[in-house]
Amino acid sequence: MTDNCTCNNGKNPYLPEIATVTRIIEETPNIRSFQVVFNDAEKMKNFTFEPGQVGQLSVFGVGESTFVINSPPTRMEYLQVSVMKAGEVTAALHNIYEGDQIGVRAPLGNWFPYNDMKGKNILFIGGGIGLAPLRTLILYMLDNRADYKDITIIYGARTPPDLCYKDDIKEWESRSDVNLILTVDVEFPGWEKRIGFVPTVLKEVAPKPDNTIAITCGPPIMIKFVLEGLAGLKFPEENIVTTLEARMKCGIGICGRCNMGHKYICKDGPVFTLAQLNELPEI
Amino acid sequence: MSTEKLKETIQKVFPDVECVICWQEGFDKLHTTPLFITTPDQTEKVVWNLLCVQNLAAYLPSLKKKIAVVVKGCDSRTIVQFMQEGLIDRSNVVVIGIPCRGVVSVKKVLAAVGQQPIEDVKVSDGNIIVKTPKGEKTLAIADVSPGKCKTCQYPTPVIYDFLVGEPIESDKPAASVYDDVREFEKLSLAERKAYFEKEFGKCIRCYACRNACPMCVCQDSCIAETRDPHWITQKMTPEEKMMFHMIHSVHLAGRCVECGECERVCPMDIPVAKLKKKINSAMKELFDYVPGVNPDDKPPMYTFNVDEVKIKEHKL
Amino acid sequence: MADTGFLPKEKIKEFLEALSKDTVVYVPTKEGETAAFKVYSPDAEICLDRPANIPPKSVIYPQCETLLSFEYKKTDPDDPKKMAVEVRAETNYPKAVIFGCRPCDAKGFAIYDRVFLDTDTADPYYREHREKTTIISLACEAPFAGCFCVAVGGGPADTAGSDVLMTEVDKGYYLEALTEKGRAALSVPVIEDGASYKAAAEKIKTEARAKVKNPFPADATEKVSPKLFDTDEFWQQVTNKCVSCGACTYLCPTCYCFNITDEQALSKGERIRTWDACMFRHFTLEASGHNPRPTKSRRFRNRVGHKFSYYPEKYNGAIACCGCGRCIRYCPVSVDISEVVGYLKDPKQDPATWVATNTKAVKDGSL
Amino acid sequence: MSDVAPKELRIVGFLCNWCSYGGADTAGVSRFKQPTDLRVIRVPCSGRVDPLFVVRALIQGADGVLVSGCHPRDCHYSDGNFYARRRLEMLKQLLPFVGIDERRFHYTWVSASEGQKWQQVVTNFTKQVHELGPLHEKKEKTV
Repeated sequence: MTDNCTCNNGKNPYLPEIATVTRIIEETPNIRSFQVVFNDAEKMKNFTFEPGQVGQLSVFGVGESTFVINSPPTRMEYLQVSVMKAGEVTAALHNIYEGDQIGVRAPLGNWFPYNDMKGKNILFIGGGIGLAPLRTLILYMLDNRADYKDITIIYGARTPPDLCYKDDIKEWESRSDVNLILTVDVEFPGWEKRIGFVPTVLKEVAPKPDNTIAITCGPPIMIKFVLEGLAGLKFPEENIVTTLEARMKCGIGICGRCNMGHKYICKDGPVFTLAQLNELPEI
Repeated sequence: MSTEKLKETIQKVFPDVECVICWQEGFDKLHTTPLFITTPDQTEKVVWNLLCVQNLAAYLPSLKKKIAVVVKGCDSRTIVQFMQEGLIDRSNVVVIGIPCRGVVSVKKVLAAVGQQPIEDVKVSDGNIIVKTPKGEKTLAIADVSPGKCKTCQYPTPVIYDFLVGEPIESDKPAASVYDDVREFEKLSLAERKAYFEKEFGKCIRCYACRNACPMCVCQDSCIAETRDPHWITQKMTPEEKMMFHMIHSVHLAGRCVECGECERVCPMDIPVAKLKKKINSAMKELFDYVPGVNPDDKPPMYTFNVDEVKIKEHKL
Repeated sequence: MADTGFLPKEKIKEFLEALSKDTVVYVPTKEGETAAFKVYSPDAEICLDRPANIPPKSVIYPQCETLLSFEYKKTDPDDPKKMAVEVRAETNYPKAVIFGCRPCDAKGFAIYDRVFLDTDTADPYYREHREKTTIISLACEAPFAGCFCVAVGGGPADTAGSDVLMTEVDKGYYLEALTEKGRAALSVPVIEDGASYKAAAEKIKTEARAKVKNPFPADATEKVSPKLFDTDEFWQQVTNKCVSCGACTYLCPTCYCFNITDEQALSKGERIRTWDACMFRHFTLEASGHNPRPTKSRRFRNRVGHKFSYYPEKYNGAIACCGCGRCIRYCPVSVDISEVVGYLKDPKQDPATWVATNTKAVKDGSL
Repeated sequence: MSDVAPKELRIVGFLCNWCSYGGADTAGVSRFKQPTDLRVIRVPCSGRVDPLFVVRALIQGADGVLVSGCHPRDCHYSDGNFYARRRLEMLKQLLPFVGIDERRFHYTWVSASEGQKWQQVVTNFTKQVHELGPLHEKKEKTV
């Protein structure tokens, strides 16, 4: 790659790093995970990021789209992102093969305040592909298990085949130090666990707010009801953390799509506490 | 003019409608701006004069309530075209028509006064008297009227529920409507090409022409912006600008009601309506069709004749 | 290098010719009734008697800019599917001069600077253009339709963003260099000594300022009223007539939202950045079909909010509007942003009375 | 006339699947000699041909565009070509208005059995476009 930028100390925030897709995992019928490695071994070795940060993936000729890095910074053999087929870029990503080259601009944005969460109970609430940003933090915490107290994960999807990260789920289920609660929206042959929407299950499980941080991500409608549910359970606003998504182009807080008031989801976010969100106008 | 009569009519249509779309004075004396009033006591702001240039019927397809709209003759054709294409529910629209002997082109007035800010505007005796910091200027209305008024065939709205004033007849010869098209066609191919390259070269792709066009109803799905299908890139090349204007014109074939909004709103002063007028003249010649006149007509591109009398096979 | 100078009217072309030797000079050029910034040529009709229809922002922030070019190359002759992609970015632009823009146009660049440069992810394309461009603005003698620069912290002779400020005095222009780049421009031999014109220029500038009206109420608050700002009815009412086009944003010297798209032909292509407009329905539309700003009232709220609330909050009270009035002058339906902001800055205004005393909003059905 | 074969131009042909594509096939199978400038795009019906396909091709670099469908009354979908006829005639009148020679665009009807006619259409249209020469000058770098 050549960058003839004479200015800005040679740093060009729009210029992606070329990476190779080393493995593609079919998570659900419309979600695939991509493990990527920078072509420049030196850059891969020196690359650092924090759990919750996002990156822009390029399929050159089609465009860029934003995804959270869902592998944890404690496991750096590759970076993993998960992509749900929805628009032009995601469809193009679903058409690539292992060994193909893509562009990556990362890390962008802020991250989960995992240091402030030390010594606390952690409650993860995820829906569908919304487990992706939580996964990076879950794996990070499991890799530093002693720093955190009880870890509860409430995760739901439409049907059992729509649950992402089935291998991780199997592992979490087998661990005694993780309380995993799975649910699907509707009855499904062979499914013997809970049935019901995530916010409903949250009410049934009724976790205690004491010394607990709740972290949620999922479709907008789920987030809305989960936030209401957490308020009902008396979780203080500053202990509710969510990670947002919007249409993004530049990823560096300029292009004007993802701002909520003066805060840009791509640069000042994507991680916000409910207390912070309540201070901001809607997007 | 009949502002008072218009106000009376507007008061009459309440409470049958939720809203009346009319005009009020804009940010200066030369500009009017659309006004949406929702109760009969809000009519004091309403104005009707020859500065009421916007085609208010353009708002109808996006409003799903019972609406009254004030239209000039030319604007009324929009409503008829909407009916032909099933874009509005006629029973949801109350049409307040105003016979009109022509409006003025704000752009032409501003050009005549060197783009100076306007302090006052008066109308008398076929003249418009414009006051700017550089002094007063008297302009003959005929000299600053938009192209569409010069050949207006429908000074009285073609459709209305209320008519403010008495119907009037056109005083312009019907045969001369497309004179400007024929005049332009006297230029050589190369001259025409150069003309449009220069004019479309000014385009900044703000899509004001498209968004102000009453017949551009695709909105979210306009192929000038979609990536799938990927008709056109976002590049600012002369080819892409030309392509956009061809898209706009071809999609209006047999549908353009010649309200002139596209041209009026262009911030770069591009004669956007020219292509549409050419297509309309072809529609008239080929299919004897005039858009927006008879609600029972079918737009020519929506139908066909097995034997097309006017289309001759082209020989090589 | 001189700090001031004088350019006689008859020597404008000579001056521009001299500058053109090693720079690309953009001048407001008349084409019919439209004035836009074009590369200077001796037969150009230079328009200095009014602001151009479109500000010179595209000189420094082009409407379409190549961010990078890419090329797919086969890496394995036996396996045509194996491809490597090569990416290149170049920012080697020629030096440029913007001549004859207005102080509001130049102030636009000062507003951009904070966004593009005053950040840890500074924009190299913008920087390169900005550093290589000298801006010679012309002070306004009188306001034009819709002008309200004095209400947003500017003025007809504001110096923000300019390298040279010209003031029209009898038979020519008094020039003041404001930066090193400006002083360099004044070192062209055509420029005469300007000292004797200083007093006349100052007088014209003071008089011009008094002529610009402030459309906001006399007791306008510094910030916009959050209560009215959060009233949906208010925004719906003021945007009833908006047609959702991009004229206001594309003509705005301070609007900078953009789109990035890839355009490919066969194995090669470019990633381009083009102006975009927050007033377009497409702007925030997500692939899922969800649109967080679904109505024109919400989009307009963002536009006004960005300029008069969000940007000031981020940058120490600076307003992201230069009051050039173009969005008012060229709006197809005469939406008047100064009127809207006037309501928002009126301390007497409260949402309940506003909603009660104004015509009701007709909610747009075009979600 | 020079005896060196003139340089090929870019001519795009939109051929309906049921008649004209078959006609072109018949011409090929019968080994009728044809110029090779034409690049064929098969479409289900001439009614599928948006006039803007033609415009896009001409703007993007084609020197000529040929549209061919079933004869009127013979459309596989019964009325596709009737609509096509109206649209393409409209375009035929619009193109010269913006300075594109109408002879660069031709629409016609060729049935699957008319191999001979296809040969004539292609030969004559190609000749006509060659007489006009290339539509696009060498591409300049655009901003």
